[in-house]
Amino acid sequence: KPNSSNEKSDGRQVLKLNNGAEPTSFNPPIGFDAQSWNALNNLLEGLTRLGKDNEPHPASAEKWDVSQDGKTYTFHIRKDAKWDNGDDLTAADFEYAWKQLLNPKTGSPAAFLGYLIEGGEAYNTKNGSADDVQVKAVDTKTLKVTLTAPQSYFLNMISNPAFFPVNKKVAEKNPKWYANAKTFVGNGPFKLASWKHDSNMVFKKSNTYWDKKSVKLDEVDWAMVNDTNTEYQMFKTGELDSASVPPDLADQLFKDKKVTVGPQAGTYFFSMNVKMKPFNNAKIRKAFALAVDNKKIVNYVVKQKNDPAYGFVSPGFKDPSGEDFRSHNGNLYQYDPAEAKKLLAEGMKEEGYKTLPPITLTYNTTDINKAVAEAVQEMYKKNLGVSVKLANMEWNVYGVDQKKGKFQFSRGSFLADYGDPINFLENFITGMPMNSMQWSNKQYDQLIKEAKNEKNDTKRYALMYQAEKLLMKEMPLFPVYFYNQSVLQSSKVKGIVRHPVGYMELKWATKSN
Amino acid sequence: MESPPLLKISHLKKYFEIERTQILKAVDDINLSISSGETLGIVGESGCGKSTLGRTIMGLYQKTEGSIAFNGVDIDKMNTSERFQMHRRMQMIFQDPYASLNPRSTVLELIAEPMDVHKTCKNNKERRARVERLLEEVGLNRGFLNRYPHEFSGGQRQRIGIARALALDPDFIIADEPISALDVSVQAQVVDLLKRLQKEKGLTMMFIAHDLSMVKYISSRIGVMYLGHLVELTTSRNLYEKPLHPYTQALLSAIPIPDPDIEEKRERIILKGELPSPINPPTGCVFRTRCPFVMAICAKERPNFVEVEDGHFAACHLHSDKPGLARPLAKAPSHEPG
Amino acid sequence: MLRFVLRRFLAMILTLWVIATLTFLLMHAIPGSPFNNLNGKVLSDAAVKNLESHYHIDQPLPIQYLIYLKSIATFTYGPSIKQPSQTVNDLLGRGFPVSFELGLWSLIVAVLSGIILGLFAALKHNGLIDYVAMTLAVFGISIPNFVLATLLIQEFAVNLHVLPAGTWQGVSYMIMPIIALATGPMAIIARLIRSSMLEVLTQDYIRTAQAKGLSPFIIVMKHALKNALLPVVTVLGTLAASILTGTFVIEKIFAIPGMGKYFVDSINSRDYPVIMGTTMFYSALLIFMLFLVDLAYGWLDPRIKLNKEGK
Amino acid sequence: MAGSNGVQEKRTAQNVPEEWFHLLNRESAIQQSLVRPSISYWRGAWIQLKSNKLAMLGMIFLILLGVAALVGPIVSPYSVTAQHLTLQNLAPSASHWFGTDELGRDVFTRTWYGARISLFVGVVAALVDLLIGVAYGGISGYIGGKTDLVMMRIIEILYGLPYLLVVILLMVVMGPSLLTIIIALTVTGWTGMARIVRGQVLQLKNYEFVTASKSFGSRPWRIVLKDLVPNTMGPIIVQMTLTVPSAIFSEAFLSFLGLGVQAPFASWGVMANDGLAALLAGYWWRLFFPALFISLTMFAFNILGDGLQDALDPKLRR
Amino acid sequence: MSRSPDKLLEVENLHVSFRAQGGEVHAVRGVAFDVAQGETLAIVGESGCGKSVTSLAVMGLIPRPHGKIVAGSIRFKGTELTALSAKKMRRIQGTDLSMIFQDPMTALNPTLTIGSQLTEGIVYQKKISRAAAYQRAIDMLEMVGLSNGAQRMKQYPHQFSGGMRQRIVIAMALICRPSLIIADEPTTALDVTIQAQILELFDQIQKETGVSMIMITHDLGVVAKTADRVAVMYAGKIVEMGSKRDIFYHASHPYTQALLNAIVRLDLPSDTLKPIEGAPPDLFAPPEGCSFCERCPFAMEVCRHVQPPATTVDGHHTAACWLLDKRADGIRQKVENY
Ligand SMILES: Nc1ncnc2c1ncn2[C@@H]1O[C@H](COP(=O)(O)OP(=O)(O)OP(=O)(O)O)[C@@H](O)[C@H]1O
Ligand SMILES: Nc1ncnc2c1ncn2[C@@H]1O[C@H](COP(=O)(O)OP(=O)(O)OP(=O)(O)O)[C@@H](O)[C@H]1O
Ligand SMILES: [Mg+2]
Ligand SMILES: [Mg+2]
Repeated sequence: KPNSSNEKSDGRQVLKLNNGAEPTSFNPPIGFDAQSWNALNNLLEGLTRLGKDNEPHPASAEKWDVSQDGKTYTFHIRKDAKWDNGDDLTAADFEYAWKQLLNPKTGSPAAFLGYLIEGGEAYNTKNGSADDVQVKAVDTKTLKVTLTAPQSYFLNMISNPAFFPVNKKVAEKNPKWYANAKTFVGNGPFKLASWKHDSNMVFKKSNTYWDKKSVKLDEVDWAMVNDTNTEYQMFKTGELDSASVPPDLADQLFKDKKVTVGPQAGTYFFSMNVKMKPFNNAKIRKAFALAVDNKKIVNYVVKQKNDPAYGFVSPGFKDPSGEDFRSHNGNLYQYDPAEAKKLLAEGMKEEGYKTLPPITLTYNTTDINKAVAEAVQEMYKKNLGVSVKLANMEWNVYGVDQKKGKFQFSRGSFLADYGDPINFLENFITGMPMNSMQWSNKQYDQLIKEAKNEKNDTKRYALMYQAEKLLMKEMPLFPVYFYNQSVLQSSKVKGIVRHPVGYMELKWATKSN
Repeated sequence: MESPPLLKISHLKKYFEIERTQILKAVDDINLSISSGETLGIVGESGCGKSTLGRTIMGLYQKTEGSIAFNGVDIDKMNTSERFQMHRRMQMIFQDPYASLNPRSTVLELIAEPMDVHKTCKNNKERRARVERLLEEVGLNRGFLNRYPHEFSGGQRQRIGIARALALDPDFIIADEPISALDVSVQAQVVDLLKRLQKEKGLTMMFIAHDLSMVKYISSRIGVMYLGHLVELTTSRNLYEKPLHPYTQALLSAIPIPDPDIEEKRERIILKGELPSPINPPTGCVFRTRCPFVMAICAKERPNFVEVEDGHFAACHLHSDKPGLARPLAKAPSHEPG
Repeated sequence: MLRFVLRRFLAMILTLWVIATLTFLLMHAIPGSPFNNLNGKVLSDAAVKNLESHYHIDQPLPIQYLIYLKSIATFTYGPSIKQPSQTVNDLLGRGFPVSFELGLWSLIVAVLSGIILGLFAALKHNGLIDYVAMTLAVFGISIPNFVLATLLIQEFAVNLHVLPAGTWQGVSYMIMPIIALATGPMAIIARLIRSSMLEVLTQDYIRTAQAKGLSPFIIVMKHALKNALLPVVTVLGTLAASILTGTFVIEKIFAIPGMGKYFVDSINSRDYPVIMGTTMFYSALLIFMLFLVDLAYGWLDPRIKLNKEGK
Repeated sequence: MAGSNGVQEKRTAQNVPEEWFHLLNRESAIQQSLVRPSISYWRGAWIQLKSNKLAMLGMIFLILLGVAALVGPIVSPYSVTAQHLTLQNLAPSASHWFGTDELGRDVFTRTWYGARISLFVGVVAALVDLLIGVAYGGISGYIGGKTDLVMMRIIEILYGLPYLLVVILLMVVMGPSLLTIIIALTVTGWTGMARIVRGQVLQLKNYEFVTASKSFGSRPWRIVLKDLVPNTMGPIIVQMTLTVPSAIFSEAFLSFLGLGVQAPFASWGVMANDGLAALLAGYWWRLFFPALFISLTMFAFNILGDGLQDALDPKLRR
Repeated sequence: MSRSPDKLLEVENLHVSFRAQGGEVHAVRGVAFDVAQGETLAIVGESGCGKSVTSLAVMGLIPRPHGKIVAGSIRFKGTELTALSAKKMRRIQGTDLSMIFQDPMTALNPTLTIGSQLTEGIVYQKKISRAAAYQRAIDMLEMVGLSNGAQRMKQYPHQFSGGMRQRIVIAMALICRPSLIIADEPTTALDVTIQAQILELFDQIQKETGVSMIMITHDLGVVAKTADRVAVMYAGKIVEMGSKRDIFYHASHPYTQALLNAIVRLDLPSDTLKPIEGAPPDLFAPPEGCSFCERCPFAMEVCRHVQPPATTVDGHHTAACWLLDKRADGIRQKVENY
């Protein structure tokens, strides 16, 4: 019999969710991915926590002081903040955790986030020591951090699970404390009650959490179903309260208004290698960008109610004036087949081509990527009269080759780690791993550098606006659409917050029986 | 008899391992030579190792010990092409005709197989004509060419086997009970054929059979085997006229006569005693457990295979080379009505 | 016999060594690294370097090879790179029992139903039952298990609500995975049994058995089946090895915490220790199964003697 | 005692004319027995196969399928790749017999195009099975002993190696092409056949007719080909017919890794893969048609295979 | 034909044919005979004349789907076997009716020990315990001359010699104490001493239990020793039937006469073999008239056109030959002088 027996009518609120797969690790510096974040964000709590507005709010830290130069932060940890084994949450726990994050021996993939901290990069690249990292527990409840540059998004960043505390006492006694439910110690709204690896996890409401009043759910049951069809089918049978939307069903489900759409900070794009013919020519690049009808792709191919993208930074980032980054910078290009054709002809003339060199569009294999690539291919044929070859690849090979800049024309995607446009834009300075188009523009590099050192947010935003415009003028890449989080959710469930940076908040969730 | 032996085997042994500790001595120390053009009949009790002997000579069983020389050349020392040539000159008629025929081949293909292996036919027509002739020679209908082994009677299958063995005009045939499933008239036809080949082409044969009258008719010499050993070897006339070994005597007396009146009146030697097994053969003389003339020495010592008279060999203490032991040929003491 | 076993055991170790070496070479010959593309995030070179040194994969290949051989010899493959809090032994230790349970049931179902289907088809050669059984078998062959699995869930979980759609919590959760997993092998076995049964049933010794007045059941089970089983036993060797170690798609579709997914995931994420662990585990099982198959040959047909050189 | 008044007897003993009672001279008594043309094992099998209606049906179907795969995409009014994003996922109708897919392409046309790849892959894989697998297994089983030990260990190694790694390497080294697919399918594809044949040969080589063949001095290859292989034709045929679908689905898997046919073209396997999710959305035709043709092809191969087995075994011929 | 109570088996007008490439083989064409309680009927005849097929028909074991009983009736203890359900037939097979198959190698399952093959029949049919059956099987092996029974029970058929396998098949047929044994060339692979022992065993069992036997054999000596009555078959028909003495001393059919002539006798000197000229007819298209006609030295016009009816020679001695017709009296005179 299906799992519906779990729904006891004893009034307990039990939420049934799917984590997709086994979490990578519950050690905060290691579990740097969506599979770990959803759980970690509800089992642990950092100094700040993203609120319903996706902005950082005081959490373990009651309040903080920022120095004049904007570089030094002093956090005051709540008196009543406790670990779920009863231990007091101390500043030392944070210091310990953050140094763990930066310790090269930990091998944390998230360590680069900590480079913002003075001494962090040096320590992580083995050019400095742990003691030089400017994170200090001033007393049991006070933590002082010094940054390399005044960055207001620091508060946003430390809400990321990579900056969550670790119970130093426990961790020093048992270095593998995070591997099992029995030994795991958290400080978040939920407590890890059981964890059958690869199979399921159970979270119970924590009674040591400082804000336990706000927590309504009694229990969260996590399945680990990796197949979208099955996930959907389990949602239909009531074995899950929420599920992702299988692409082929999207049409129907959206029509039936069954889908909740939330924003996600990320962009789906195509990169054109400026070191390879014919994309060394900006006009040809532009032609290829203008010939693709993003709207059509969004409406007929992806069908997840995404927004078509005509700029690189996704919506959801407010500048100091309260205006959204995206709406401020607006659409930086348009679908215009006629113009595209014209540009192509001009570009070809400039390069002296009679016919274009062969073009291959490479993508890593997923259903959506394939469909989008096929659609794009057809648009080029129709709009430009150009035959583009498609090639797909196993994704790791793809990743290596893309990073090495081996592709002429390839699919790319970016998902933000923290909520600031700089996270998007810094990827395309010279030599960044994401910069697979081999694009190098001194002006752009300069703009980003300045933005990163700018204390004044208004000025900072101005620099970033300028940078994005430059990027879209040069067009080493063209965006197709912005990601979103469209999910199916049972009507009994309310109050789940899905942050655009990719993790889920269950603190305020409720489920009616 | 003076012609050089076509086949010479000495001290040939073939043991089978039954379980890890048990050894079955199917052929135990046999010495033989067959000269060109001669037919050596081999008779003996069922299970005494006749087929094993034949198959070991053919190289179908790995011999345990001893040597086999064909045409003066030791088989072990032959190279691949010599061996291949030897297979052309030496053929075997298998005791089990049905099992020795590939169930998926037509009679044409079966009989032509040796010719195909040795590429003796220039074209299909010649091949087919030859097969048809062979069929006719063994008394089978030409129309059988397209039929498969399972569509034949036992005797017909046996004749297919014979035809196949003759396909290459071999010099030497080991015929393992080649005519047991044939009726007397067909037997006569086949034996006539073999005799003719012997006369015309100098065919040499080792003829294993139970039908002593046919063996006598076709063989120049006959060997009698018992439990892995050769116990008597002489010309066929000698064997029937004055058999030396008690087993041979018993054998001869047991032949049924195709005449009801004679058969009812006949007296024969009935062998008594426990049947020995080749897994645990009796000590000394292997026949002693059933021998009517058993003596004390028989249990102790294995009799040597000696030439009792000119060209008449026997392994029996009654005719031992040891002086004082030999006794004149005795008549079997216990005669019983059949 | 003892010599045979000993010889095979030595060959087994040698084979495993060759597999290990080739896998090692393959693993490092293909592009990609465990950190090249962590869950969609492109890491900086510095980060990758740290990670590589943490997992000792920045050493020169020969040294890595020695470390690798040592870990194989001592059965300590270390932690997974993808799931650093788990060692490979942890992963296999919890995945294998699940896969084994599911696989074993599937095998049992497949073998039993395959044999029955094949037997009936052969006994009623070119009759209605033959056609029905073979139609079933052909469907079993031509419908891939993941399609079947999805259809089963749709029908029995979503539409009829009689079985749970996924996860692994008890007997009712096993029914659909077993069916999905067993159907293909069942069809294969049925086809093989039918084919060799047809041949065996024409043999003379079947006639002898009939002459004894034995019931068709005994004749088929005792006389015919044993002779017809050889090809089935042959395919069972590899089939068992792969089914008992889990099937990626089925585990994915039914959300079963078996070890099958590690075979694919480890390679996709270039999780070297897991690749090595799964490969060695699977190979050892496979080699053992094939050894059992060779032993079974001797039992099925006493004339087969593997340790004897033919000529 | 019963009179032998057999069924064929037309005359009774009584109405025989008196004048027939005279002795014949020998010559006139002997009638020439009729001679039939020689029909070899293979010709006999073919004659038998031709008379098997079901098997012929399978064969004709396969031939038609091959023809349809060649001309289908050409005669269809739609192109294989042309998209009509507004006409996506249309149910089968008079204008689109098999409906359209998620990009509004005509499934009918794509099905026939897919047939080319899938049939090609299936047939080639089966042939490789037959050629390499049978030869390898035959030799290994027949020679036995150390040779067998080594040859079987090689198979174990091929089985034991992670196939995915091999395929990825192949893709990196060779890039996507039909040849790469074939190589990827053949790297391990034949091993199943080799093991089955070896098993059968191990059993058959002890049979007396093999011994008989040896006694003529037949060379091993001849014994394998003439005596052993024909007698294990049943399992060989079954294994071959099993190879076809597994090759078709493997191709889909390979194309997922970037090895198979490249989009926008698709094989049956790829279409079936894509169609599975579509099925849940109610677009059944996207799974149904490729799956139907895969199944029909399998049926055709299997009934042909069964007919072949009957034809190749003289004892089963009718 | 009226049913007489003492007739154990009555076969009438039996026709069996096989489908084969290119047509039908009419293997048995109107055979009729009967066997009384305790009697031994020997069937002799040309190889391929349908002896085995006849006995398979009686056993209900004509191989399907090629072969079928076209016409005729087989009554065993008054029960019509051709109309019997498979289930009822099984109750008779192996308990009341058992058969010794001609080809002992293929008749034994190569993958089962002979112990299991020997015992399974009685365990299944007679519901006796496995241990008892085992003991009985060992005794049986001992009786057919296979020593070391316990050891031998664990061995597989290929580990036995041809004659040993034949004896195992004999033991298998005798073990359930049937009331009719069909022995298809039971002693072809046996040497004469063992053969004598086996025949003795048959005799003894026959005396003890009153079992009837159909003995198919080519060895006319065996016929002379064991048979009460003899049926001579040729090309699918019984051409002559009578008591042992009728056949041996008053053979009336030219084929029978020729057959007896072809015997080589050890006790009489003979230098030439006398096979029958020619080959038997192709049973694909059996001749319209007498099937021996082509090879018969006394063939008449009538023989080519009409099949001869069975004619009583005297008493129970019948033969199917036109020479016995009163219209051929004159010719018969001539022939007898010839
Ligand atoms: N399955 C079959 N298909 C076609 N013809 C067959 C089949 N079985 C037997 N025959 C033919 O039937 C005839 C009678 O065969 P049968 O085995 O009864 O002969 P037989 O009298 O026992 O001869 P033998 O003494 O040689 O065993 C033969 O000519 C044979 O060729
Ligand atoms: N492959 C084998 N394995 C074990 N023992 C065997 C094998 N082949 C034969 N034997 C044994 O060897 C002995 C001799 O067998 P062989 O076949 O040579 O006898 P034979 O003289 O031909 O008897 P027959 O006249 O009965 O055919 C028998 O005891 C038999 O059991
Ligand atoms: Mg023998
Ligand atoms: Mg016969």
